Amino acid sequence: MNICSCVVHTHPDTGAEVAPRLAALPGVEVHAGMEADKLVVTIEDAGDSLAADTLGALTRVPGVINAVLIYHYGGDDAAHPAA
Amino acid sequence: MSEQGTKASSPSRPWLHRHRWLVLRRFNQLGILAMFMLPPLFGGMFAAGNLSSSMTLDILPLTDPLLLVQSMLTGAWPALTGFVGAALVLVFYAVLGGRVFCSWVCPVNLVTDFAAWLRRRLGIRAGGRISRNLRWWLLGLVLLLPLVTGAMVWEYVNPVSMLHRGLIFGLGYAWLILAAVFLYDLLVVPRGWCGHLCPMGACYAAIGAAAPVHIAAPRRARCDDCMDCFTVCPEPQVIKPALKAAAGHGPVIDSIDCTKCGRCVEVCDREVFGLALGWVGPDGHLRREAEARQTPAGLQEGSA
Amino acid sequence: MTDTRDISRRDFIKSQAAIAAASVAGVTLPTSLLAQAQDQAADPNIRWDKAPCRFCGTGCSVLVGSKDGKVIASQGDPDAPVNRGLNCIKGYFLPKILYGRDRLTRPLLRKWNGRYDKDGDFEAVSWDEAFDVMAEHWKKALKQSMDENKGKSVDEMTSRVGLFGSGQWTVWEGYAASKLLKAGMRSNNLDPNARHCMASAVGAFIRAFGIDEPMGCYDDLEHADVFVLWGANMAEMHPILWSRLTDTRLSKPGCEVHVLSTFQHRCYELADNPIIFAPQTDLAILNYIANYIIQTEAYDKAFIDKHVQFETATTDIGYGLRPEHPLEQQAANAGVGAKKPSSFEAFAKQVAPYTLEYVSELSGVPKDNLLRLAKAYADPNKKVSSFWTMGFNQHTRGVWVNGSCYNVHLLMGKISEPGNSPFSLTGQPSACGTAREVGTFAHRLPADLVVKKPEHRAFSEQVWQLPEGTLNGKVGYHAVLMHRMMKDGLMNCYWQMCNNNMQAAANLNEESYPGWRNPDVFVTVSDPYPTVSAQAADLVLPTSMWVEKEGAYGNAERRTQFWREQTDAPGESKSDLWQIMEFSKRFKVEDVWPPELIEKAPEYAGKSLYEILFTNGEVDKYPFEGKITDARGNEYRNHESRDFGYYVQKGLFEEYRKFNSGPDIIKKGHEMAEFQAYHESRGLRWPVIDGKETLWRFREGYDPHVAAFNPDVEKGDVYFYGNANGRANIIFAPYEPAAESPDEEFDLWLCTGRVLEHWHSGSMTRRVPELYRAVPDAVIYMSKDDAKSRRLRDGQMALIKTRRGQIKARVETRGRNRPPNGLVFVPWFDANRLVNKLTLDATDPLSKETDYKKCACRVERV
Amino acid sequence: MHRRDFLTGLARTAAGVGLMGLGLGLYSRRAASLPAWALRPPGALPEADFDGACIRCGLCVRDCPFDMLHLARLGQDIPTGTPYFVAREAGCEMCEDIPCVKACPTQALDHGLTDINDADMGLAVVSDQEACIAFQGLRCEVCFNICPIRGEAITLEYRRNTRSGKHALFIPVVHSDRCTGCGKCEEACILEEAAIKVLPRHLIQGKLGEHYRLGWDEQQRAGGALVTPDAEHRYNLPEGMRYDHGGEGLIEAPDDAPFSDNPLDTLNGGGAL
Repeated sequence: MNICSCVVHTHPDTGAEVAPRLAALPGVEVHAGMEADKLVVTIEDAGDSLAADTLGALTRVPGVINAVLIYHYGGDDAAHPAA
Repeated sequence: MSEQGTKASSPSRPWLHRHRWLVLRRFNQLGILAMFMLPPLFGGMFAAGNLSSSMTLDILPLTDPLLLVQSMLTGAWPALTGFVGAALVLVFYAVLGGRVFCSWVCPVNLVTDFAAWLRRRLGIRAGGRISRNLRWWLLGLVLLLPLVTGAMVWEYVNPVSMLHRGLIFGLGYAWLILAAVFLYDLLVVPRGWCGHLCPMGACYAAIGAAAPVHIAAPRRARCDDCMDCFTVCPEPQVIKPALKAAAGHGPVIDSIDCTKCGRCVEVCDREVFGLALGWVGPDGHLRREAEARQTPAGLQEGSA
Repeated sequence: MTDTRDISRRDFIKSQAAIAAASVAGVTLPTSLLAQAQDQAADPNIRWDKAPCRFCGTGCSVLVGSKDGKVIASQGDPDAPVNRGLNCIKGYFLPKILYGRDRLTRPLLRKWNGRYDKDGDFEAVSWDEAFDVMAEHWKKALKQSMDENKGKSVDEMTSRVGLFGSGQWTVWEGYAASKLLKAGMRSNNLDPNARHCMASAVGAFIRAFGIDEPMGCYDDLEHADVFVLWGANMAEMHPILWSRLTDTRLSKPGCEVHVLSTFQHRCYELADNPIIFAPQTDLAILNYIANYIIQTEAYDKAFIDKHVQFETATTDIGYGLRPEHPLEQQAANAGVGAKKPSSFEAFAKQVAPYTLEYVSELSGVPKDNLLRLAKAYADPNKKVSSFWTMGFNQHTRGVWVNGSCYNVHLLMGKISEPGNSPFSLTGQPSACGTAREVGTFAHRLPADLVVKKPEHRAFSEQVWQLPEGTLNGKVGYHAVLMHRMMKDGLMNCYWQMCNNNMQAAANLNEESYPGWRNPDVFVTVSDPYPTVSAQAADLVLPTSMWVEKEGAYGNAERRTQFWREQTDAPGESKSDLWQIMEFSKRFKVEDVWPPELIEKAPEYAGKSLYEILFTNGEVDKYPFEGKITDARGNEYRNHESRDFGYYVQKGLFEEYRKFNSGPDIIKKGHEMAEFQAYHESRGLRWPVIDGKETLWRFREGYDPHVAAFNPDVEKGDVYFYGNANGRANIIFAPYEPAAESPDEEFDLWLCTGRVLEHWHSGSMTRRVPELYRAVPDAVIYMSKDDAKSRRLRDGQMALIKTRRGQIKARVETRGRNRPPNGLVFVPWFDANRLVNKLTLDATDPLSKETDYKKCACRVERV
Repeated sequence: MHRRDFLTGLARTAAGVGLMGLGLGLYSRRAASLPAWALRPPGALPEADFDGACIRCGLCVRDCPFDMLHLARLGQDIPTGTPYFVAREAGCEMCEDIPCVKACPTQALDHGLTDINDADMGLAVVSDQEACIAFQGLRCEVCFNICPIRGEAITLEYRRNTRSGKHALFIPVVHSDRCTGCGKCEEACILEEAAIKVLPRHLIQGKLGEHYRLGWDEQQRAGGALVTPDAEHRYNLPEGMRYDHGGEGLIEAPDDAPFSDNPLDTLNGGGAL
């Protein structure tokens, strides 16, 4: 199970437009930052598209300037860490 | 008086006889405290409040006049019960002698008397000397501060009201102030608080300035200079004129500083002292006696 | 292996990831996401599970969080349809009711010199000793009963043992108790405290519809245009339902709220038509509305012709007091419930005297208010929902007044559809689920069957595998009668479970206390806390409560909700279910059945009641694996199943389903889903047919039974299948005065009831410090004028007296309840001020429910 | 020499006493400050005046039938010997006969206060909407229920619970013109930390700008418009429409259709059948 989060910078005033485009990608959720043009995005493995691949795809979405990886979790699913 | 005409009693007078006034005073002081601390009886407190102002049996209001004046100097106007209470207190002490409060009512007296007793027992020779007039300065200050600040400043530190209130409602850190008074009396200035500083005492002294109740030394001729009375007296300077007849002074202790504690009366083995009732003239004689002396049939001294 | 735990773990990591990114980007995240992250981060080891709230009949669901075997957290269940995550102030504090400092942990028996003594002091004893002493008394009483019943038919049998149960019992506790008393001990002296609560509602349901419980559901709260509250302070007693009603009132154009009570309470804040009526005149007001509907010809003639039949009640029926009481002597037909056939015309004539003028005069309600109320009912375009609770039910004419409300709805055809609903609310979490559906009343058997009918007994005997003629056919002692019988020494063993009847029953001084302390009576009280009842008992048994056991409750809208055991009870506490089953082991069938009955079932000879009733191949059918596991893999204990060795709750529930869902059942309409379905849902509203819930009963489309009973039914039409002819009964009942009214000596009405912060006798809520601080003591709510004329002022201690007793409480003239002149209201939660020392034990002669709302009192300065 | 000694002594004493006075005065400034959590009994003068008027006798404390008043002890942050109460511990029960005021031998508790509802001990404020469970839709309202000035000092404002979609919110709202600051609400608040707090009024009460008046209040007070009343308005409107100038605005004339919008009404109503 891979889960990562990143900050996606968009062209000025297009944050709200770009967000749904990102969300359309598999395993991607946009949490906040539409008004600041800095989108807080989480990506997780979805089916056979791995989070790392999706991360690369982010930058190719129209309106995106760049995407910075902030946090990555790669854990063993079966382990159920008690946290 | 009952002791009139008795010969000098033996040195081995019973303890109670040597302390009869003291016991009465302690009884009075503690009794007053007890009245405030008794649990509510018959639906109400026996005496509610404290020495600052109180209500006894839901009918008798008593208010400390000095406090009331301070309060008025801040610009406040008391309620009627406050006035009535202060008037009753004024009349009472004006008649009985103001500093009767100090020796018969005030709870701090317990502390300072204890300090004095301990000092005598331990033979502590405290060297501090300050003017006994300082209390008048302080009284002035106590009255001035409310006028200037609009607050009853003295009440933030006044050991007298603080102790009485503290015993009834809870002391908090007030015991620190009391401890300070005790140590000051014990180690720094003998009778330092009540005899030198306390502005309340000064105020009561002024209130009772013309009171017709006095301690006197009618049999001062018997005095053998044992100095017992000077030792126990909280205001020893008041005895000398009456006892030693300095400058033709009569036998009446006419200083307003006398607290009428009666210690001199009871400690004196020669029964020199007694009570004297009546207005006193500037020469230390009771007026009626002074007048009587001018008449042929003069009365003997000590017939008070 | 992706289970739900995995998903929540993933959500947690995701929220952590988002927070990290957000802090870098400097943007704020939605609070929901943050909260999720914080909660999870705070303590991921909390095990959450659902449970219905322990208190009122609303049936809110909560999530219970446990850690290390202790309940440490709770939250409203956001997925529950009733409350959507909300709670009232009592629900907010649910976990704390488990942890009062004075929980009972060991059985306590009154002893003197090492032996049981009625006048001794309580001493801790073992369960064995407790049950030994108790069984000794019960066996003696049962033996005496058997001797007395020799040669009598089953319709004449009496018993000297009784059990007083509860609408707070779980479904299986009620069911097991019913089995033990009725099947095992052949005693019908089993009654729940629901007798004090909604027996009148039950009586009226059966008389009008032939089947118990409301036809509507809480969704009526969103669909009605007009709400009428009859003696229901929903704002305080059903807080979450009130917030739903309020929301509809605020959001729906034209929605109006009519509030009727004998004093002003919290609901009047929202009232468009506030009505304060003189006590007991609700009977007259309802007849006036019926009269108005007929006079203005607003009634739904087609509906009446097709679905209604008219009857008239026997009148002058007394007040359910002791037979020698003058009021009973004077009554022409004391206790007679018979109905006579009638007609629309006759009914119209009967209600005709209830004119606007007469009723306004009688009730003290201004004509305009009455007219507005009548018009709301009579308007064919307005959907009307009537809600009522104790104002109607605790009434010496409770069955009548319930019925008169149905009359109005039936005249207009405003029934059994969204928004048109006469709705009786319940005060207890399982008054419906346990007391009514299981039938723990003195006259009932499970699923609306009654002891009086031989065919019902026969069916029950068949389900319970009992020889024919086992079940007692004579109605047992109801709640009030039990106390009278104890005082008279005719009932000698009394077991109170899951309630606090010494505080709750009326006329404590003259009936309850003398009854309990009668030297010929042995009283057992099972309770988690030392209640007033426990103080008056001879044996006190420490009891597991709420989520300390697996349970099921049925709320006022027919919703059955289950929960699992979340935590251990303190000390040696055991659930009521465990106690009932364990106690049954003490009796051999020879102790309770006469030889001629045992002869009919020789295989039972020498067996214990436990074996006959519980290890009968049905109850012990489901094995217990040592733990209960939910869908997410969480594990739970189950102390009864552990001790008895099989899944007790499931066995009992599945056997109980033979009464309501079996193929050959006598009374259809109470069908329930299988055991496991309830553990997986936020409750289901019965009848559950093919897994589908029923929202509105008796209407085609909503209720599959309609078409089954009446294949010719038109689409969307109704059919009241509870009655054989498919019609509901409009039963005329007149106004008759209250049992006791103010006079010169006792010049005020006394009304008792509850407050929002405390539930019932306060044995749980008063142990929550915050709730205790919010409302520490019961007060006398009275009008300023009444206080003034008695030289009383607010906050002053006053003496309140009736012919039966007196208590002291402070006067409150500024509080939430504002009685009119002439009436005072005193809540009954306060164990220090037992208001039931004052109340009169007059009951509705039909439902046997006490009228706690009306007696005469006097208030004076102390 | 004697005279000089005397004068020096006098000056010394005067300076000493003066210094002491200064010290006392300064100390009193600190000692006189009242913390926000301590409230004065009903009728108490404004704090600055109260400090001068109160002679610390404790009669108000003794005459309180509910034992909720205390006298400050030395070392507490409250002027020593003066009466106070802490709302969270026990609020004022608001006795109708105000025994504490009657007992006061000075006017520190103003004897002019004869109606307890006019008392001003402080002002309640709902201080934390996130913690207050009423704002979350839970049915609590303990503060509203316990308020002695019922329905006036605290009212409930109904709002819709958009989250649940079918419940209402019962939001407590404090009205500064009726709240006496008795503190019962804070005492009763069932949260671990009260979300409604009673504080001295000067700390929280707002004030409208001197220049601004509320138009509707002024109009009501004056009994009519303060300027020439508005002329009558007329409008171009399509048929079937009205316009209510003072109130609703555009109004659709009542629908005269003989059928209900809901066919079920027609079907179930029966009508002339």
